[in-house]
Amino acid sequence: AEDTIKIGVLHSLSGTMAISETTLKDVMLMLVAEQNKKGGVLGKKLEAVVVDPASNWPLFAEKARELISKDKVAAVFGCWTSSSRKSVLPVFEELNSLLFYPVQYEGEESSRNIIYTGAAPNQQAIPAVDYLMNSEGVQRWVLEGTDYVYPQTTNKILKAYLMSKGVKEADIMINYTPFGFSDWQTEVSKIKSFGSAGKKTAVVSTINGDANVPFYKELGNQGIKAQDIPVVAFSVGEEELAGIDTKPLVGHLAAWNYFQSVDAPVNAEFIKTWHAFTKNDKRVTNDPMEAAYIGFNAWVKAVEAAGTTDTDKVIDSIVGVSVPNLSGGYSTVMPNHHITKPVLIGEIQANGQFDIVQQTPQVVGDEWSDYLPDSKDLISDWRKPMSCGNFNVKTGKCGGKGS
Amino acid sequence: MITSFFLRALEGRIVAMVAVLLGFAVLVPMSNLLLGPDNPLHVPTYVMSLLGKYLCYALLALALDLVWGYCGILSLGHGAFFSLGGYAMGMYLMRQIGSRGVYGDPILPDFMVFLNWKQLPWFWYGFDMFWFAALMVLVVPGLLAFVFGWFAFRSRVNGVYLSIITQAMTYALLLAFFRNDMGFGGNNGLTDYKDILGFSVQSDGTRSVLFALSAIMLALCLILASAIVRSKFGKVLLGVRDAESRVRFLGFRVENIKLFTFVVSAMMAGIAGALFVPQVGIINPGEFAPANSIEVVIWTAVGGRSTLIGPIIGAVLVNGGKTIFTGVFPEFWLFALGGLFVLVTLFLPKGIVGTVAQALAKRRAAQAAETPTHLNGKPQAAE
Amino acid sequence: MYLRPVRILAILLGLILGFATAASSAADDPAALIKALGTANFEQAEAIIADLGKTGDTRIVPALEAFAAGDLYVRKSDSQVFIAKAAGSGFTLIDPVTGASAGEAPKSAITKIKINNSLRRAISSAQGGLTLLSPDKVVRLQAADSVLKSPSAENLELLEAALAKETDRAVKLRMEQARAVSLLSSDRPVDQKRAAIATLQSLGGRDAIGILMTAAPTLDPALKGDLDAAIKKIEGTLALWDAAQNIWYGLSLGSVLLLAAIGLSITFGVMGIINMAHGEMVMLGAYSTFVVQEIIRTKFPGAFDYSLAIALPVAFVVTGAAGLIIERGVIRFLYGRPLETLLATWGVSLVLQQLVRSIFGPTNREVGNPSWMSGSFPLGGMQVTWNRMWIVLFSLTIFLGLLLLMKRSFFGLMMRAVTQNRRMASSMGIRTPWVDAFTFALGSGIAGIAGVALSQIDNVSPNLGQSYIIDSFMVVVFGGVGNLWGTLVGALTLGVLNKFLEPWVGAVLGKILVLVLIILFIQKRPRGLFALKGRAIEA
Amino acid sequence: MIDKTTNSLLYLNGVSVSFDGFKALNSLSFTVEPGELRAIIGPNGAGKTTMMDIITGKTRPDSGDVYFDGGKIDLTKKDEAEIAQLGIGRKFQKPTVFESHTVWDNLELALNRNRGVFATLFYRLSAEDKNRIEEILTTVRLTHRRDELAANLSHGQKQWLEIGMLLAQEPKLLLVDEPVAGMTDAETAETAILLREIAKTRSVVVVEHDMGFIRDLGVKVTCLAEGSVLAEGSIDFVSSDPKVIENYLGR
Amino acid sequence: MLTVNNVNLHYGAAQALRGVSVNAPMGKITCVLGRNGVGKSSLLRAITGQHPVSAGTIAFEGESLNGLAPYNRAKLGIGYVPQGREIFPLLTVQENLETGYAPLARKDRFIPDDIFSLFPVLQSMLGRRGGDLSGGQQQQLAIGRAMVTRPKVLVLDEPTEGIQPSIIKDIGRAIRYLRDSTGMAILLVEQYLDFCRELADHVYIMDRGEIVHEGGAETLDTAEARRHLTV
Ligand SMILES: Nc1ncnc2c1ncn2[C@@H]1O[C@H](COP(=O)(O)OP(=O)(O)OP(=O)(O)O)[C@@H](O)[C@H]1O
Ligand SMILES: Nc1ncnc2c1ncn2[C@@H]1O[C@H](COP(=O)(O)OP(=O)(O)OP(=O)(O)O)[C@@H](O)[C@H]1O
Ligand SMILES: NC(N)=O
Ligand SMILES: [Mg+2]
Ligand SMILES: [Mg+2]
Repeated sequence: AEDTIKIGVLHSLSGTMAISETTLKDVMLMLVAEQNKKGGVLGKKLEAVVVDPASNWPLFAEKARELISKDKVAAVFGCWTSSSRKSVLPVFEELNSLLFYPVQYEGEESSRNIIYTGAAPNQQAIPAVDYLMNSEGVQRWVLEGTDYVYPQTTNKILKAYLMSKGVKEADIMINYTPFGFSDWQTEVSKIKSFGSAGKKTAVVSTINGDANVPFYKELGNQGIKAQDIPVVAFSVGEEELAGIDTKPLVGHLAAWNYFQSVDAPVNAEFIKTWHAFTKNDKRVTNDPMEAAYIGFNAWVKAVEAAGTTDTDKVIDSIVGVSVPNLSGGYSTVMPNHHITKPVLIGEIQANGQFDIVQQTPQVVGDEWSDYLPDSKDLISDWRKPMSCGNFNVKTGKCGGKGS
Repeated sequence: MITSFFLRALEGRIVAMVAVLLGFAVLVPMSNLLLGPDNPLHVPTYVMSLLGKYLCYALLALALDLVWGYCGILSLGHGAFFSLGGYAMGMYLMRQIGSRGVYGDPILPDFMVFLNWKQLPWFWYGFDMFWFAALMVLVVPGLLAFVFGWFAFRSRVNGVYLSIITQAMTYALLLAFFRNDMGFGGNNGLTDYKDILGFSVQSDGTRSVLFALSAIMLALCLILASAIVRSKFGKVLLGVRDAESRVRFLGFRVENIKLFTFVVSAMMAGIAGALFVPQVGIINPGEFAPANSIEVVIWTAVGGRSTLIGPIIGAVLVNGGKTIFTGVFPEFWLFALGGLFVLVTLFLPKGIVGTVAQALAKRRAAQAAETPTHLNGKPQAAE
Repeated sequence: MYLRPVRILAILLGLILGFATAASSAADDPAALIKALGTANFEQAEAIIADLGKTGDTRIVPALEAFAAGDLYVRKSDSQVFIAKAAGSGFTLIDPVTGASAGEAPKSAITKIKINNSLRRAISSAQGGLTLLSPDKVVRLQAADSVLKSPSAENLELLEAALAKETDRAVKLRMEQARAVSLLSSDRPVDQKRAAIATLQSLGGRDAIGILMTAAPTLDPALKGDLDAAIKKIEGTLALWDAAQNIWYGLSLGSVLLLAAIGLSITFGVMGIINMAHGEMVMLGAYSTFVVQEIIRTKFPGAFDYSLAIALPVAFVVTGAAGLIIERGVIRFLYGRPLETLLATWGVSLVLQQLVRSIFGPTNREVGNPSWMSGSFPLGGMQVTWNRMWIVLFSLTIFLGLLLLMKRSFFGLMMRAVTQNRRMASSMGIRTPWVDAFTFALGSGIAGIAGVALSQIDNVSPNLGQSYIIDSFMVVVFGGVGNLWGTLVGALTLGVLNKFLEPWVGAVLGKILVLVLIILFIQKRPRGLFALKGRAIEA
Repeated sequence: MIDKTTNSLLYLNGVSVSFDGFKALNSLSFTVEPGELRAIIGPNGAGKTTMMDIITGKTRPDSGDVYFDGGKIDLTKKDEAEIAQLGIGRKFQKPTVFESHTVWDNLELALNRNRGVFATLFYRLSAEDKNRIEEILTTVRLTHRRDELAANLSHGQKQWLEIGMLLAQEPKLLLVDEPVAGMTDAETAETAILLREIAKTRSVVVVEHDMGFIRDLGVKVTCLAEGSVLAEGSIDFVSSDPKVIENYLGR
Repeated sequence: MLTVNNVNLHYGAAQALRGVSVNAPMGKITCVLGRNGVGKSSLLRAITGQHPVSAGTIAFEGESLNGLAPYNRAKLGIGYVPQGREIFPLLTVQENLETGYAPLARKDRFIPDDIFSLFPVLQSMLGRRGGDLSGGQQQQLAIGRAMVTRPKVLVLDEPTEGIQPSIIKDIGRAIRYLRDSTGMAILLVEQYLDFCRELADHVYIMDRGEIVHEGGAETLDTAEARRHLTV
């Protein structure tokens, strides 16, 4: 009807990614319900249009098109993997709509039609490595990842970063395993022997999804304790831990921009609402949920500022919008369509939660990594008059699109 | 000789289907381009690209039916040929981006730039030319099918053993293409295309042409498949399916027969993939997933194996169902789809087309039976 | 020996210095030190722990343990530090030094003292020093272990004192090794260090190499040769054990493949049903385990170690029943049309996945490992994890059981007869519907108990089945359809092959290579490893 | 050795084959001359079918020579299709026809025409071929069921159809394994006439247990037992051989 | 006695039996003859329950068999030797014989010695896979297998097909022996006239799905019988 504003929810509810994405669909429904309790947006009620792209990348593109063209949604909240985002990106640009992407990713992208509320590598990976280097005196590094673009890129950045800090090439080992890998015996014993070179060793894990559970089980069983070789992970949050007995894992780390254990009133409130909404006080919260929360609120605020849901106007008004995040501060949408957030390092606890051992001040998401040779000169600024996603500061030219 | 070969293809059902397809090829783009959005007959662009996608899947299913329905080769790896065709087209589209990529490199695609590749790998050469890419759409899947089939058919790998090694093939390719080091963009694949032969891939005009091309290609491949099936060669194929060793003892080289069919089918799948990619805008290793290939088998079975038009109908119906179900009841659609598959097997054992054909045949038989027949006397209606 | 007084002096000096640095308390007063923990940051806390260790006061061991376990809290009102244990909605407080009860406090009144990995290391080192003389043999062994892991010259005296009193051989050996470790970083004479290197060489293993490498930079150049020789020696033995380890890994991966495939070797191998829902049967087995454990957790927490023993029959019955329903409801209409079973079971698998997703949610559910499934034990120079060990034994047991059933029992004979010629079997008086149903149920049930085992090493999620289905078919086909031995040998071969390729070319390429090798192998043996031979097949 | 083969159409010498240690053929030697009709008898399990498997390339011998066409062609080096194209046709003991094809199509497929991929793709049924098929249909008495699927034929009818397919193949040598099994006496007699007719233009080897039929054929008979030749000669000669009576005919 | 009364049988729309009535009394050998495709095997399929009848009744000792599954008929004592043998190809000879245990009580689960004395070749090949046997060996196995179930009615579909003469004689002796020693009813479908003539107590001739002749074995030589058997 005319008196509602539709928004699209584009998360896989079946297939391999359902395990992660379904929760985000629930969060979106909750946020919409909450917003409607507050009277909606621009005096109209919000209506969430949920579809299931079924972990299938072409289907993501198809569903995005359907949401925008057929359902005429004002904005879409969705995607998890970078492949799905890459698949829908041209659709959003072609049909000039807006996507809020809530998951940490490898960076190297900035689209006028996407707001990236998850972490860029500098908002997660680099601070985590800093922590290990400074607080734990780590000198030797295992970069263990699933063989796909996010880990490969992140590890490329990390390797450059570590070497810039004086770590020798021989003290870095990079391993990749396939998706859904489940037999970690060899890899873990490889880590063990790499770690017995007399230098403090740590593992930086970009292992994706389901492969983490068997990985941590194997670590526990082979007796690798956090005190000996700590593992810091970028894809393991409260939801992933809910499937593991974490007692043998106490002390292993994760770097995120949010943990459920964050001690802030706004977080307590959020968790309460979440439990009430899901009617289950055991449901955990996690970082992508916070990113979805930030993205949604930023959109609401930008729409109210623009006074319309028109994409162009919202894109103009959203830069600079600042909304509370769940760690007690504010996150601001930057001109590069990434946001500011603090980086939190947490240690796994026996109860499956994280204990925050370090928190940085707000970090601006850096879409073009300073540690990759071809990106270091690029910046992105979607404000007029530059309005460019890949401006080369050396040549002073907008790299290709935008204009 | 050639004409008679093709003329033979044009039997009732096939003609009807070809006519429908050609009608679609003309009418859908026309209504999209010429009728205003408010016209009730207007086909919106997204519906057109959706239909275009279905047609590509239909072509893939048709290709599978040729080897499975008529030659008894249950390929669980046809997605591989589809994907390779798609990648060949994707590589062309990537090279068309030129310096409009985010890093502005005139030669290297973006994913190579940020992974710090210094020069284009050799296998990317030539893909800046359309004719070359178009050739590769046929050659790459065809060659893979040829090499694979050459060994497998010569070694007389049969039945499930063949099925499983085709699955192993597509699975191995899946893993390989996931690797960034392969040089095909890793799991993100190839995407964000700009234009094809100078036309923007996103313009309605280009989409219309691509749609029409999909329909026409499908029609052509249907005629070709029908011509093959209805030739003596087609009868030999059925023989191979039902009693392979008998065919051998009649003096036919079973391995060549299979190889030819397999390669033709792989090329059709490649064409399907090539048409698919510019319409959906992405090709990535997910297309190699074994489950995708199994789904193709399912479409074929739902529509009716060994009927040629069955797979087309099956692919369109199942995918159409998916589109609708994933939008209308996103949380429960698997129940609907899974239930549909079970029901089809139980109640339409020969698939939709096969069952309808059977029912028609039965009615004809019943009419014929008005005059009582003797089994051991006059000819009987089939089954 | 003559050095001893000097060392004691040094320790005393250290204590005094510690006293001087500890800002607000006496350095030898454990209570004050512990109180200081309440307000210290990570670095300060580390220093305090070291001081606590030096007090030699064994009363503080419980406090250290509590700290490591995250049970040390500071009371907001007066900054007093307590060991706190959750009791009802609040906590009971215990004095960290005396162990006396100190009343209760609500959750809001106390704050947990944070701990990180560096602190944990400091604690275990301090703890080690303090408990070397414990009357409990196990504690002493642990103490020696932790000293061994965090060597420091300071522990040397303590170790030697403890060694002099030690009577237990195992503990003594460990203490000697610990002493050797600590000695390397001390300023003892060269020949003592040389002996220490020899001791460490006899310890062997990765850990020894690690210790020696750590010591290397500060070591007397004269000992360099000994050190390198020792490392080389250890590495030599390790190389041999590595090969053994690889075989073990291969067998254990193989046994997982076997477990996943063995049910399929019945439903597919024997019955000829292209059973795409096989993976979901495995998944149902895993979820049965989850449910059993949930019930045990809430109702009979003490019985957790028996949870798997209970889950096995439950999973068998649950998945067997599911199989029975599927067979009676769908598959029985499809005999003689094997390819259509693919379509129907694919549909069934979609429905089951979504059903589980709807009931249990899309995320992983936690299935715990009983204590006997956790950890590892050393076997010569390799480390064998218990869960893998049990899974290998379990899968072989199932295999043998099934083999006996198939080959030796009348039911097995009926099963084979029915699947080879259903019509004729019926005319021989075999109740074919009954045999079909129970054969499928058996295959499903076995998949279910495989799920119990796999829940111990993998995710319990709705996708569990999907991740095994391809491998399972690969194994059954590679081994030779319809041959149980083929499934066994196929699974183990693929497992070992995979694990030999993995260290060599990496996990991803390794997996690709295995697939390519399977394709090539099938060219050589088009009917799998253990091909059924004979006229009936070739015709 | 080879010289001995020069004029025989089929020449087997010292052929042995064993399965899992069981010797199915034991140094079997056997020749067929051009234009000869030869009957083979022998106890069940004597190796008659196995011998045909060897000749048609289905089974490889463990040792021994198999030559065709006057010793020109070594059959052990050829595969089934090549052997069939050389002109050796075979009817199986268990009738095997293409069940999902009509009777007519079964014959059309068997017709001796170029069997290459492209030749079959562009093949058109000529009037000559049509007549040939009609002719065969009449011969095997299946004209009235020409459009019926082969699956719907009775056992005996399938036997006839398979013989028809063999005729369509126009081979130089026909190997016929138990053609009259499941036929009535009258049909059996018909079949004997048919085979004799065929043998006028080509060589035929018939395996049968029906002694009446063998007698009707009236040709040289070879009796195999335990994988080698037990007796050879006219039917009367062979059937009076005590070893043959002992092993085969019974008292 | 096995009674088949006025039975019709259809394959889809095609009718293979039309009003067929046949009796097979206990202790007698009843023979059914007819050309190819006249419905002999179909009759046996109707009796064994492998194909449903569309009209008529089939009864054994007064008990109706209609609607019973084949395995229940086997339990009632109907033993079947099908055309084409239908050996379980991957089971050994021994196992093939043992499949006959299914309808038996536990104490009866052994292989009667008669079988091996009738078909000694089976004894020597107990360990070989059924599918590897030669055609004739398989035929013997099929008869032996049916005997394991201790049938009261033995239904044989062209048991002489592909069998060497001496064994045909053996089979003939076996059938007679079975009739005489156990008093079972034997229903024999044959095309081999001499064999029938020698064994049968009573014969039926079928043509085009119908019984066209009935009488003693001697009536086979009448012109009327001959007419139905010639081409
Ligand atoms: N693949 C095989 N494996 C094992 N044994 C085999 C195989 N093929 C044949 N045999 C054995 O070889 C022997 C010869 O079999 P063959 O079929 O050639 O006999 P035959 O003379 O044709 O008999 P029949 O007259 O009964 O058809 C038989 O004993 C048979 O069991
Ligand atoms: N499964 C079937 N489907 C359709 N028609 C069939 C089927 N089986 C047999 N028929 C037809 O039914 C008729 C009777 O067949 P049946 O097998 O009973 O003949 P028969 O007398 O046993 O012949 P034969 O002596 O050749 O074995 C034949 O015309 C045959 O073509
Ligand atoms: N963006 C990711 N984690 O793929
Ligand atoms: Mg034979
Ligand atoms: Mg018959």
